[in-house]
Formats: sequence, structure tokens, C-alpha cells
Amino acid sequence: MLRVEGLHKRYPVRGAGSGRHALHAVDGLDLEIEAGETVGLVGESGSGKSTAGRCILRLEEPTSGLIAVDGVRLAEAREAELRLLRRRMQMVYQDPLDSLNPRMPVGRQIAEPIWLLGVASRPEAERRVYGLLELVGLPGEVARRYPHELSGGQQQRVAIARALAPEPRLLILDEPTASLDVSVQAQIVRLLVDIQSRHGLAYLLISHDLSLVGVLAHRVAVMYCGQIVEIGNTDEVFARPAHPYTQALLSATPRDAPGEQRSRVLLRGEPQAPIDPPDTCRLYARCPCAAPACLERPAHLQTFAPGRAVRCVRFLDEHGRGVVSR
Amino acid sequence: MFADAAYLLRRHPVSLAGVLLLALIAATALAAPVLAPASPLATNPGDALLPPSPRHVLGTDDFGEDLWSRVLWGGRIDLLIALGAVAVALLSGCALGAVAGFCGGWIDEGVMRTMDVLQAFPSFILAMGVAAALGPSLRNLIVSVALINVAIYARLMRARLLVVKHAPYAAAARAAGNPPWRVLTVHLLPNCLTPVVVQSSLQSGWAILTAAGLSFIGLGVRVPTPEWGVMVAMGVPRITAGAWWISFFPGMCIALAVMGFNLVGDGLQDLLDPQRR
Amino acid sequence: MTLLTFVLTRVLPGSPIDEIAGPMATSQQRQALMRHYGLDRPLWTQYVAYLGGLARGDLGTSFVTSRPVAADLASFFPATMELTTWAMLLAVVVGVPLGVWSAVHRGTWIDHATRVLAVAGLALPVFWVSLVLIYLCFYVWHLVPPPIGRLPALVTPPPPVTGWMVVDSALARNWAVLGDAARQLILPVAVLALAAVAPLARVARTSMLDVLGAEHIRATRSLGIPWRRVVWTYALRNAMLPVLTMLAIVYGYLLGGSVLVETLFAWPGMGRYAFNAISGNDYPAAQGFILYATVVYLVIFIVVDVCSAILDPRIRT
Amino acid sequence: MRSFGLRLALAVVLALAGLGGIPAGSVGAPAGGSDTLVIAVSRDMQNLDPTNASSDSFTLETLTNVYSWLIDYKLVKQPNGQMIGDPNAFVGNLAEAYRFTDGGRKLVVTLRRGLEFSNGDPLDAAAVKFTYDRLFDQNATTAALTRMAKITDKGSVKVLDDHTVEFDIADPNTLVLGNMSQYGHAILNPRVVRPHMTADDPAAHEWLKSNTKGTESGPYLLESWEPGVQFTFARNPHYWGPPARIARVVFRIVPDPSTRLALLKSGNVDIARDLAPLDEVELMHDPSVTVYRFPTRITSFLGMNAKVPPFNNVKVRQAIAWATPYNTIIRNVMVGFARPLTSPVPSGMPTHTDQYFAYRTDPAKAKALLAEAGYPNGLSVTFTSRADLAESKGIAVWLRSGLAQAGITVTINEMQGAAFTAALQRHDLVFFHHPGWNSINNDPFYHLYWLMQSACCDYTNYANATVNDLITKNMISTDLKARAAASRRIQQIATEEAAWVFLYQPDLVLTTRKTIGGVVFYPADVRVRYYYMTKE
Amino acid sequence: MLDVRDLRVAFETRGRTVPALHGVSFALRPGTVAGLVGESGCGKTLTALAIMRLLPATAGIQAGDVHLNGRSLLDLPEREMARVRGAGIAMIFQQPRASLNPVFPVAAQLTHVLRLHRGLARRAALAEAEALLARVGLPGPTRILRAYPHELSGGMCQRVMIALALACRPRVLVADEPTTALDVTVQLQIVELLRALQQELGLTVLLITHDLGLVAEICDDVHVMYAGRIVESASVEALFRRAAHPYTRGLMTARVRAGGRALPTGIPGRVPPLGQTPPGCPFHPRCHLAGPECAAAEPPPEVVADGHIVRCHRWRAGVA
Repeated sequence: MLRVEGLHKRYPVRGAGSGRHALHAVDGLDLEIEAGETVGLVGESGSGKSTAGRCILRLEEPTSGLIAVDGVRLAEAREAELRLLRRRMQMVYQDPLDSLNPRMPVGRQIAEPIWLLGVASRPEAERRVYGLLELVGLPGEVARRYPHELSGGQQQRVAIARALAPEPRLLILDEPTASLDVSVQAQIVRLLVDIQSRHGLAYLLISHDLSLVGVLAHRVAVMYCGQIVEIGNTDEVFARPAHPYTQALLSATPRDAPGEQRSRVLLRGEPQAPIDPPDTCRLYARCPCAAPACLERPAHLQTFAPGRAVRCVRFLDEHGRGVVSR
Repeated sequence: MFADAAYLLRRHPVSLAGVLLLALIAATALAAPVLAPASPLATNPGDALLPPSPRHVLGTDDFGEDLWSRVLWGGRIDLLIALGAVAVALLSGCALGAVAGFCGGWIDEGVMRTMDVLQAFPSFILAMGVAAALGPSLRNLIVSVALINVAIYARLMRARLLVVKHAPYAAAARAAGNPPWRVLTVHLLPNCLTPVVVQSSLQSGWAILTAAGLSFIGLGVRVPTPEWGVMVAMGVPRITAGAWWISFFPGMCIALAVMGFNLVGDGLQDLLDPQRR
Repeated sequence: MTLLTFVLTRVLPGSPIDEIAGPMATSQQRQALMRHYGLDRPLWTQYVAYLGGLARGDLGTSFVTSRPVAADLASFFPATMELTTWAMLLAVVVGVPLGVWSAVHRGTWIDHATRVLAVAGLALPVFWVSLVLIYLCFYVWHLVPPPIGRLPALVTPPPPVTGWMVVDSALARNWAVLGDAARQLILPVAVLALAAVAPLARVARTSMLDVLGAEHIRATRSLGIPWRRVVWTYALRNAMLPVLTMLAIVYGYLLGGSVLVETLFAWPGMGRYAFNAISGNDYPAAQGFILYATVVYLVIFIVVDVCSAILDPRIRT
Repeated sequence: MRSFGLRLALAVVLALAGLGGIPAGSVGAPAGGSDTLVIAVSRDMQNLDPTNASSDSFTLETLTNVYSWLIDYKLVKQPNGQMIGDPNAFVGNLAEAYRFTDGGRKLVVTLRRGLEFSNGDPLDAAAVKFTYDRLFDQNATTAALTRMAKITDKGSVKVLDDHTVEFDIADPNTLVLGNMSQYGHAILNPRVVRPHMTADDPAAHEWLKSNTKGTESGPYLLESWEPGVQFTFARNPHYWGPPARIARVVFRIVPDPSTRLALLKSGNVDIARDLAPLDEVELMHDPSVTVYRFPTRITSFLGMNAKVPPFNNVKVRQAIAWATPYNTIIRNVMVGFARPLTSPVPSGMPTHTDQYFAYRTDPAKAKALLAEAGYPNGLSVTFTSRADLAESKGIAVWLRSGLAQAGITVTINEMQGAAFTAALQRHDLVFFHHPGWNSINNDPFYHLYWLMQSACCDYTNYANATVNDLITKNMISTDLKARAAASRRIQQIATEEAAWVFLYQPDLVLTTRKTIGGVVFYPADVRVRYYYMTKE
Repeated sequence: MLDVRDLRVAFETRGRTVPALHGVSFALRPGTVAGLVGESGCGKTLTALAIMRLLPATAGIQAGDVHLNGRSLLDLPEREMARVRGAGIAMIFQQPRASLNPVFPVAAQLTHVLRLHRGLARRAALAEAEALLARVGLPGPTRILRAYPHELSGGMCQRVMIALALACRPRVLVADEPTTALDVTVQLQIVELLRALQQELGLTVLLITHDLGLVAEICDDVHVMYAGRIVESASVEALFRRAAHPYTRGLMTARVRAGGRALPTGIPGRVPPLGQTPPGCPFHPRCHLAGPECAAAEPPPEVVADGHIVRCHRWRAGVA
């Protein structure tokens, strides 16, 4: 139902020396999401995953790329098309307090997308608010409150209610639990699963938390420096990560219990912003298994098993087969 | 709101004093027709330059006008100047700043460069030039004082807008289908006003001082308008001759009003910025 | 900038010619004068001519003083700069520690008292304070020399090098004149500084409060660095950044306020020159002054920027 | 890391040392020795070209003290012992003698022997000729005034020998000596001035605007001029007469009147100029200060534009003249330093009479006149005053409350100096205060011509056919009897028609320390001569 | 080593006294790592700041005592306390970049501490600073010394902060969420570094975190905080094997487990905001075991096993 092809987002940056430089925040993203499916987009901060989410919802204009919803291609977003897009897709943001207007009662904020996107009239929209609040497990009187009067969990529920208001088919969840307390995170996770099962929504889950993605996502795409480095069925990726970066991420997830032993893949240093990046492997400098071959060829995302693709020259060399994914 | 007031009372006795001071000045100004024993313009050749006495509580000036009555009526004009100048500056400055910050691009460039030019002049000198070009009158005085502050508000508004523009709720508002103008007016502007409010309280004080300064050099309102700055200016040549009361009392009024505004501004800053509580 | 200046001065009511020509001049004589000063030409040609002059460093000739504006400014500006700079320094020396002190003792009576003091300084009209202080300090108490400008009447000024009386007399090793010049400065500097202390103290206080609440101050304290050290070494340098910006703004305020102070202290500075130029419709003088003031103001901002960069490495990169 | 704190501490120490550490030793010290006069003046001089100078009073005072001309006013002792320059009696100055010949058609001037300019160059007939040639070539205000006295062009000035110059007068008249006894006729040094004459500036105007060096012929020379700070006179060693008693005169520019007052009271200056009248009254009680007051012939009036309604209506003008609070203005604004003006010709000028002046402050009469004029319910007018003149402000306020008694509502409009002057010269002002007109020639027709007939200075557009006719007929005439009759007739008409509201003739007030003597008053030009002054 | 007894801290806001810590007691065993775990707002950072006596101006210690090697810290004059800080107890913070002074280069900050605490001369301090930076695994220490904090990445800043803390040779290190603000891959590096340093230097560490995974990773003992109280203290093994407090168990089930498909359970309701702590056991409104006694009285500490203490009326019901 959502198809993203060749999504690029570049920001001009003023670098040292002369000439123009560009930050390739999102560098050729291809992604498909089926109805009712959850796709996890994982990566560290600066990997471009949030930018990708914002570009898909056209909160930012992508530099290039194609977005198609239900077969409707939205190359050039006009006002009417944008409305259509946003009726189908909505977003839940990381920090619920920041994503709610501090000076507007939450009821009005939930009603806004309904009548502004032309789903129903304004009075009707205001009636629907109570149903939505109930759906996310909040009492109706919350509608009159202001965001700062609510707890973090309640705020995120409001944000979810607002996202659900225009009855979208896809929710982009941008780190929906990252700023919440542990005990509340679980409530939100359960709520999201519950809503998906009841309404058949598709989720694009953007998160740095592999555990969360592991629980929620059917498929997972791992991003590094603006590119997807690995994509595949969640269970398979978690069981047999192909890309060293995925391996490192997985080994960085905390232990469940003391004494649990686990192989550790430690990356050196820290991620660099992808300014004028090379087309070879971007993890090279940090990769524990980097080899000279990694710099010889451009790294492409290649399918090596059904539903699995990876962007690692070494891995593909070792596992021989595979075709260029596009 | 009550909790805030109670807080102010306990933690900021100084700010509270400012509020009370302003309230007092505003109340006496409003009640001037009732309180003033004489018309502020009632001249009396025989009563010129009388020192304070029971008959003329604050004495009289060169024209035998009762200073107490003039000081009372002067409150009206000075508050009008302060509020008028701030209102004009605030409305135009905020509008410019909001448009510049929201639209960005060449509009932003154009507006902000103009503001740069305005701010490149020392403010009093600019006010002087504008007041001289427009000629002395209450309206022109307000315009001149306002003009030098437009840039402050425009900058403040733009800076604040650039912050909230990138807040997630701005994105959320757009995702909710708000057209740009609605994002700006309904979602962003209400969240930009705090620093502007604080600034306007501080600027009100400056406005009175600037206006008084302009009046002092003859570019302000005309005699015999009972404006504090003009009254001080009129009394200044009399100080060395011993008639200190003519400029002393209006001068005190200016000082008190400006202090009131500044203290309130300080208090607002503390009150509206939860971090500083 | 130049255009705005030009337009601003030309919309001033009245014409300089009447003042120059005197009351008995005939209309022919007026015409001749208009021609002489190029005022008969269309405004845009006047503007082009003005720009052309600017390019050659020629600011025109003042209608009133009948000297080149550039020469006038060269003699009037240093007086103002000297006055305002000393006032600025005094204000910094008093205001910043006051603000810091107030921040460190936040919420106590010390804080309240310094705030009231600072606010009161700002609230008093400069011209009013000037006059009261002249009356008291000079006339009644004889604490300061008469307010007749930069030097007593019969003192020969030192050879001008910088235009700063204090500096020039020091360069000329003329200590008597140095003393005279310094004494003349005391009162006007104090009056101007009084108004500048408040905003500086206020900014110093708020920025100090911000800095003291910052994580790195807590971290510094957690390393066992004594409190005083933390405040005056670690925190102050951070807190100085907003103070620096305010410094530039206050400087502008002082340049403006100097109009009033210069009049009362007979200070031969640009504030008075500007006032005379503006009220006398002396276009070249007013234009030249505004241009010069703007340049000075910009220079101050540049200096502040440089200082900020020295203080804050984040601005450098 | 420590360095910042250190630097700050250093700055504190330096600043404290710089400001507080120096003892205020010379505070309150008296002004210079008995050889030097220190004067606090309100503003700077402007353009010093004698033939085309700025009309600013300090500029003209300087010209009067550093230049000399051929003929000047005669010094006489008044009954009270005060020396004045008689405005109606003339003596040779640079001229040893002068005489009218040919029935008043020629003026022959004989120069003193051995005259020198301040640089030692000889001042002879050639210099006189040079001066008058330049004057006519330049064709500025002075030339116009000279032609007014019927000395019409360069050809009218002839050098007879090294010491004798002859002026042709086209029509004999009484204006010649008065018009010539002033700064515009300052004799210039051709050797100094000529090198500055260029094709662009044939009159060397640019140089003479700010320079006098070498061409001074008066008792003082302009020793230094620090713009905006001070200017200094020094005794001219080459002056023909006895040297000035005081060697140096320092003019210190102190813009604020109360500061000037404080300086005088504390003895830091010898003379303070332009004080507020109220301060002058107070100074009269100060034993260390002398307040000189001299009656002048300066005419200060309220102008009402006779071409603009409602002031084109004689009755309205008369109503305002009846409503004006004369005494209040003289008592409260001028604090008594003025005399009532009772005629367009000021008292002290020949033929002046107050017999036609009937106006008092009588609101009832004013109301009646207004009703006759068609304004039974009162009238609203706008009054323009000068923002930079204290007395103008005061008059506005008193006038406002005074006229209110007669049902006339006054809106006050203040204008800055330049704007006011411009509007005045354009005759745009409708109802205004003229701060004062001084006719340098003590001649009623000279005076009336400028204020009631000339294109430039008839600010009220007053035009009465009889008045104009009488001025034209008697201006150039030596028939004193006819002139006196005509002048009285004009005074009658203009007073009765309320051409202006006649306000007052201000006094010239000079406040000096008691130590200063030798103050001589020149009613004609109201300019102070420092030549005679002494200091104990 | 470090002994905290019945520490009570309250905020003074808007004229009201709002208690934030209701008697926190725990002790650190020398050479071990103790975790202080809890959700945001439970008072764990406040506890650390109270120990350091670096509470914000609006908060004050009402009662209790902190002993370092038997010496009471709360009674020390500020001068003495300044000496204890750094040399006795050092602290590292959650926001590595914000905890370094932005306007001084790393060298200045490090050498200043070294000269102050260890009395080193300028040159020696510089050499020692370089050695310290190398010790915390920063590549190119000379370059780092010249750098300003903003020129370093978050991980590098945290290493510098650790170096600063170590510069004083403290006995106790308080680490307040040292990895939370860092990228996942960098978190791992810092955890490894801390573990290595602790073992090598025999440091006693108080690790403040909300992340039970991190606790499992490096802690020996755990103290679980809720609403300004320690509700459970145990060794790590005991806690993960047999948590006694229903809140601790809730926290365990609320975790999203890596690799697992099971949905986390979580705890209903929310952490009570400051000043709105319910009477009795502060957790009882959210507790599935709560009974009438829970609302009535605050449960006293009970010993579950040796070194395992819990404050719950009904812990036996849960464990059973």
C-alpha cells in the first residue's frame, strides 16, 4: 500500500574549503509496506530514519524520489494530493509533549485533522473526539485539558488518537516510546498492537531500539548513514544478522539477566554525518571485519535470500549468490 | 493564575511592588479628572513658581499651573505614549518578524536586512531624526518611539518562530492538514508570545524615557500638554534657580513608572520561564 | 543605508538656505545659494553626487559650520567616543559584578536590593539626573570641576593624536592636562554609566543564573573545584557572552543618550552636532553623522563579535 | 583560565585609578587672570564672511570685534554715566574724517594715517576699493543694503588718493551712514584675500567663511577656533587705537542655560550670555554679579497673516490685540526685562509715538469685536511658536489661556528653528510669534520698509496702500519733517488696523562678575564690544 | 564505604515544601558496582546530587546522613565538602557534552583539576592529562587536549568526563545515566570502559540508570527506587532471579526483550508526580497485590534473604 522508491533528501552544508557540500540524510531509500504490516526502520541517531519518515509524509520535501500510496503516485505534492496523502498516512512523534500544541486543548487538536482533511464536518469531528479518546484508553474529559496537564503516557495516547483521527491506513511511528517511562512504554506498545489488530493498520516503526522493533515489526530495515544496509523478515534478521552493523546493534541490546553470555561485535568510534559520502561501504572505518575488498567496489543493497537483502560487499562475496535488487 | 499571583507575592516582593506601582499610576491617571483639583491647563499669572504648599501640593510651574493636577493628567499621556508606542511597535514588529520567520527566503532576507538597517542607528538618534522629520505632536512622538523598537520585536518574533517552526507540533499541525496560514496563526503565534510580552513590559519603560528625552530637546509633544517629559524639560532651567519642584515631581513620576514597568518585566520573565522559578 | 540616510534627512521640514541666506536675502540670492549648494537639482542627481563624494571620502560641507563634514566629525566623534567608552567601562566594572553577585545570591535581599538599585538607575531620566548632579556636585558641594566640556577653559589641549583627551595628554606626558581631562570626565561618565549599569547587571544576572544552572557547572563542582573558582572562572566566561551582545546594544544606547548629556555638560561631541544638524536642516552634516554613527556602531558590533569569538570557541568554527 | 579574572581585576583597578584617584584640585577656581575674559556662550559661530555672514548673533559679534569699518557710532555718556554708542550720531572709525558734498550726492572719506591690518599690511584706499569691489561683485545682502542707500555699484566708489575715497550717492538720503556702520563694510586685506579668489569662488567666500587671519582690522583678532568647544580673541597689536584692555577673550560654548548660570555664579566664567530671564532676576540679588540691562529697539510681535482668513479681517486682528495678555507676558515670560511695544516703530527710534496705541487686555471688547467680525461663538486658531526658544514657548502658553478668555481657542504648533525660519521666509505662517526684529539703521522708514513692504520680510503680508505709498515716498528723502509726519501716519494706520499684535521690546541683559567693568552698549546693533572692557 | 542513611530531601516550590526523597538508605560495598534503578522522577538523580551536596537551590536536605568512610558529609563546611568532591566522590553525568564547560579546551579543564587535587605542576599536569585521555581510550590525546567540547562527539565527551572524574583519583564514582544520551553502539563502548576501569582501579561505583539491562550488565547490587524511596535492595542475581517487590517485577515485565516476540506487560497507571505521592505504600494504586493495609501504612523494610531487603506488605504473596 505504501511504496517508496529512490527517496533522496540532501541538505546543503557549508563545509571547510570551497565548493558545495551536501549532507545525504536519506540516500536512495526503497521501501514497501503492505496493508496491516509493521515495518521497522532501525538505526542510530543521524542515520536518516526520521528524515525518511518525515519525507514520506511530505513534512519535508524530498530532493527526489517517488512515493506511492495505494498506487497513487505522489511525485509532485499539490495541496489536494497532500491532503489525500495525509488522510492515508499519519505520524506519531517521539516526544509527545513537543508534538502537541501547548496552547490548545487536546480535544481540538484531535478534531483538527478530521475536519481539516475533509473527513467530516467540524461539529462532527468534535463529536468523534470522544470515541477516539476512548479508543486510546483515555476518559472523555481529557478533551478539555491542555497537554502539560497530562502525563507522558496520556500525552502519547492523545498523539496516537490524533494520528488515528482521519482514519489513516498507515501510521508512521517515530520512536513512539523513546521518551516515556519504562512502565508506560509497555502500555503504549500494547495499545499500538491492539489498534493494529483491530483496525488493520500498517505501521512504519522508526526506532533505535532493536528490542522494540523485534517485538512489533514483521519486517525490519536497518539504516546506516542514510542508507538501508540490511532488510528482511524480523525473526530472520535477528537470528542471523548479515551486516556487521546489524550484528553490532544486536549485540548492543542490553542483557536480559545477569550472567547471560553473548558474542560482542564492538564498532570503533562513532557514526559520521554522511556529507558527500563515497559510494563504497560507509561503515568501513568502524567495521570490525573491514577488508581491503570493501573499498574496491560500491556497496549495493543486494538480495541474497528470499526477502533478505544486505549492503555488504564482504558478506555477499562470501555468500556468493544474489542479484542486484533493482 | 491565582497560584501565579500568590507565587509572585511570596517570591518576588520586588516585582509585586512593580505591579502595585503601575496599578497605582494607572489608577490615578484614570481618576485624574476626579482627583485633580484644577485643570492641568489652568494658567494663573499670579501663582507662578510657587513652592509646594497646602494649596498647591506639589507647587506650581512658570505658568501658575497646579503641578499636582498636571502630574495626574500627565500619567494619562505618558501611559498612552508607553502603551501606544509599544502596541504599534509590537504589532508591526511581530507581524514583520512572523512573516519573515515563517516565509523564509527572500522575504526573510528583505525584512531582516531592513531591520538591520533600522538597528544600525543608535536608537535615540534615529528617534530624533524621525521626530524631527515628522514634527512635534503626540502621534508623531508615539510613531518615532515605536519605530526604533520595531526591529526588536521583529527579531524576537522571528527567532522564536524559527524555534517553534521546527517543533514537532508544527509538523503535526501540518500533517493534520492545516494550511500554512493556519499553522502560523493558530499553532505557532500563540506559542511565540511569551518573550514578546516580557519585552513589551521592559520596552514600555524605555518608551517613556525616550519620549521624555525627545521632549527635553524639543522634539516631543508641545507645551503646555501635561506630559511628564515636557514638564521635566520645562523645569530643568529652574532647578539651579531653586525651583526644584517643577521637574522633580514629574521626574519622579517617570522614574517610578519606568521602574514599575521594568520590575513587572523582570517578574514576568521569571514567572513565564519555569526554569528560572 | 546611504539611501535611507539621504531620504531621512531630506524629509526634514524646512530648508537650510533660509538659515544661510539670512532674512533680508532676495529670492535671487536664495536661488544663487541653492545653485551653490546644488540643491536646485533633482533629488536623484543630488543623491548620485552625494554617493560620488562618498566614494572619494568627501562627506560634503556643512551648511551651518561651513566646514567639511568629515573634518567636523573627526573632531566631534572622539569626544563622544571617549565619553561613552569610559562610561561603558565603568558600567561594566560595576554592572557585571553586581549582576553576578545578584545571581549568586539569588532570591535573597541582596538580589532584590541590587535589582532595585539597577532598575532605579535605568529609570531615572538621564537629563534630569545630569542636572541634579551638576547642581549638587558642582554648584553646591564643589566636588567636580565646572561642566564646560573636555578641558577647563584656559587649558591648552594636547596635540591631537587619538582625539581622546586622556590618551593624548598621556602621550604628550602632560600630566596636569591628563588630570584636568579626567576630572572633566567624572560626572558625565558617571551619569551615562548609571543608565548603562542596569541592563548590563540584568543581563549578567540572568545569564549567570542560566550558566549556574547548567549541567557543566554542576559537573565542575562535582570535581571539587571551590565555589568561588567555579563562579568567577568557569561560569563567568560563559555568562559573558550575552553580556557582550548587550554591551553593543548599550553602547548604541549611550551614543544616543550622549545627545542629552553632551548638551548639559557642554561636551563638544557628536550628539550635539547631530542635534544641531537635524534641527538646522544641515543635510550634509546630518547625513555624514548618521553614516559615521552607523559605521561606528557596526565597528562596535564587529569588536563584540570578535570578543565573543575569543570567549566562545563555538562561534569560531 | 585565570587570566580572565585577572584581566577584569586589572580593569577595575585601572578604572578606579583613572576616575576616582585623581584629586579634584582646581575645582571652583576663578576664571583666568585679569588679562583674560572667559565667557560662556550658548552656541558656536557660523559663517564669518563679513559681506555674507550668517545672521547668528555670535558670528556677528565676532565680526564686530575683529573687523573695523570706515564710519561707526559715536560714543556718548548717558546721564546715568553709562557709555553708549549713539545710534544716530556717527564718527570716523578707520576714517579720520568724512563729509557729504554735492548736496549729499557724494561722501568723501579720509582714512587715518598708518593704518595696518593685523598682519602688518597697510590699510589704505586701495584696500577700501578692493573691499567695495568685492562687495558689489558678490552681490549678497550687504550689497543690497548698500544699494538701498543709493550707493549703487562699483563705479560709485572712487579712490581719490592713498587716503581718500569718494562714494557717489545717486539720491541724497538719510540711510547712508546707518547702513555703512556695520560689519558688512569691514575693510578686507587684499593681499590676504585675493589669493583665495578663484574662478569658482570669485569672492573668496569659502575662505572668509571660516578665516580672518591677516585681514583683521578691529581691536581683536581671532586667535583660535575649536568648533563646538571654544573660540578665542587676542588683542590686535596693529589696531589703530589704544590697545584693548583685556588681552584675551575666551568664548566657551556651553549649550545649557542653567549650566551657564552655575558657571557664572561660581565664578568659573566672567560673563554668561543668553540666560533665562528668570535666572537674571535672581542674579540681581547676587552680590558677586552685575546684571546690566539696556533697553533695545528690538521689535517682538505676534504676526497675523493678513492674506489668510480669519486674519484678513481687521476686526479679528483687533480682537486678538484686545485679548492678548500683554502684562502677563512681560511680567511672567520676560520677568520684566522688556518694555511694552506700542507701535510698529519701536520706542527709541526717531518719530516713535505711542499715542495711537489703545490696546489693553480686555476680553469683553475682544468678544464684541469678534462678534462684529462674524464670530459670535468664538474662533479656533493655530499659533506657531519656536520649539527652541523658551520665551516663544511661554508666550504660546499665556496667549492660549489669555485668548481663551475671549472665546478664542488656540492650538499650539511648535516648530524647530530651521523649519520655523523656512516657513517664516515663505510667509507661510498664519499666526506666530516673531522673536524679535532689530533694525540696525535707526531709521523708521528703513524699519517699516523691511517689516511692512519688502518681499522678504513682510512676514504677515500686511499690505495697506496708504502705508506702502508713504514708505516709498519717504524712504529716500532728506525732508525730515515730511518723513516724521509720514511715519506718524503709518504708525496710526498700522496700530489701529492691528497689523501685528505689538508685544514688547526686550532688554539686552548682560550678566557679568562684579570684577568686570567697561561695559558699553550699542543700541543700534545690540552687539557687545569687548574693546572697552576691564577686569580687576 | 559510602553509607546513605534515611536521606530526606524536599523541594521548596511556590512556598510549599514538597518532599521528594522519603528516607533513602543504602550502602555501597567497597569495590563493587551498585545500581540505583527507577523510572524518571523517582528521585535517583536527586539522591546522587544530595550525596554530592549539589542539589539545586530549590531543594534542600531535610534529614538523614551520608557517610564516606565513616565521615559524615552533610555536616562538612562547604570548603571541606569541595575537597571531598572529586577526591572522595566523583560524578559523571547523563549529558556528556553539556557537562563539559563549552568555552575552555579539554586541556584547561583537565589540568586545572589535576593541579588543584593532585598539586601537579603545569607541565606534569599536562602529561598526566594526556595519559588519562589515553587511559579512557581516546585516540590522539594531544589533539583532544587542544579541542573544545563542541568539537568532540558525544562519546568522546563522555570519555573526557570520565577522565576528569578519574583525574581526582576518587574512591567512589557516581555515574548518572552515563550512556542514556549516547548512540546504541557507543553506549556499549562506554559500558565496557566503565567496567574495565572499575575492575582495574577497584572503584566503588554507584550507577544510576533506568535500564535494567545495563544493571544486569555490570552491577553487583541493585537498589530499586520508587517515588523517593528504595523499595527493594538485592544482589543483581537475587533480583533478577527472584524480585520480591511487585514494582520491581512490573519493571521486569515491562521491558521489551530483545529477540523475544512476547509483548511487554507493563504497569498500569503512572508514576505519581512530585508531591502527589499517595499515602501508605506509594505503589499501592498501581499494584495488583494491593490490599487495605497497603493504603494505610508505609511498609517497613523486610529481609527476604541475606542482603535482600524489600518494602512491601504483601511481597510474600507475589513471590509465592
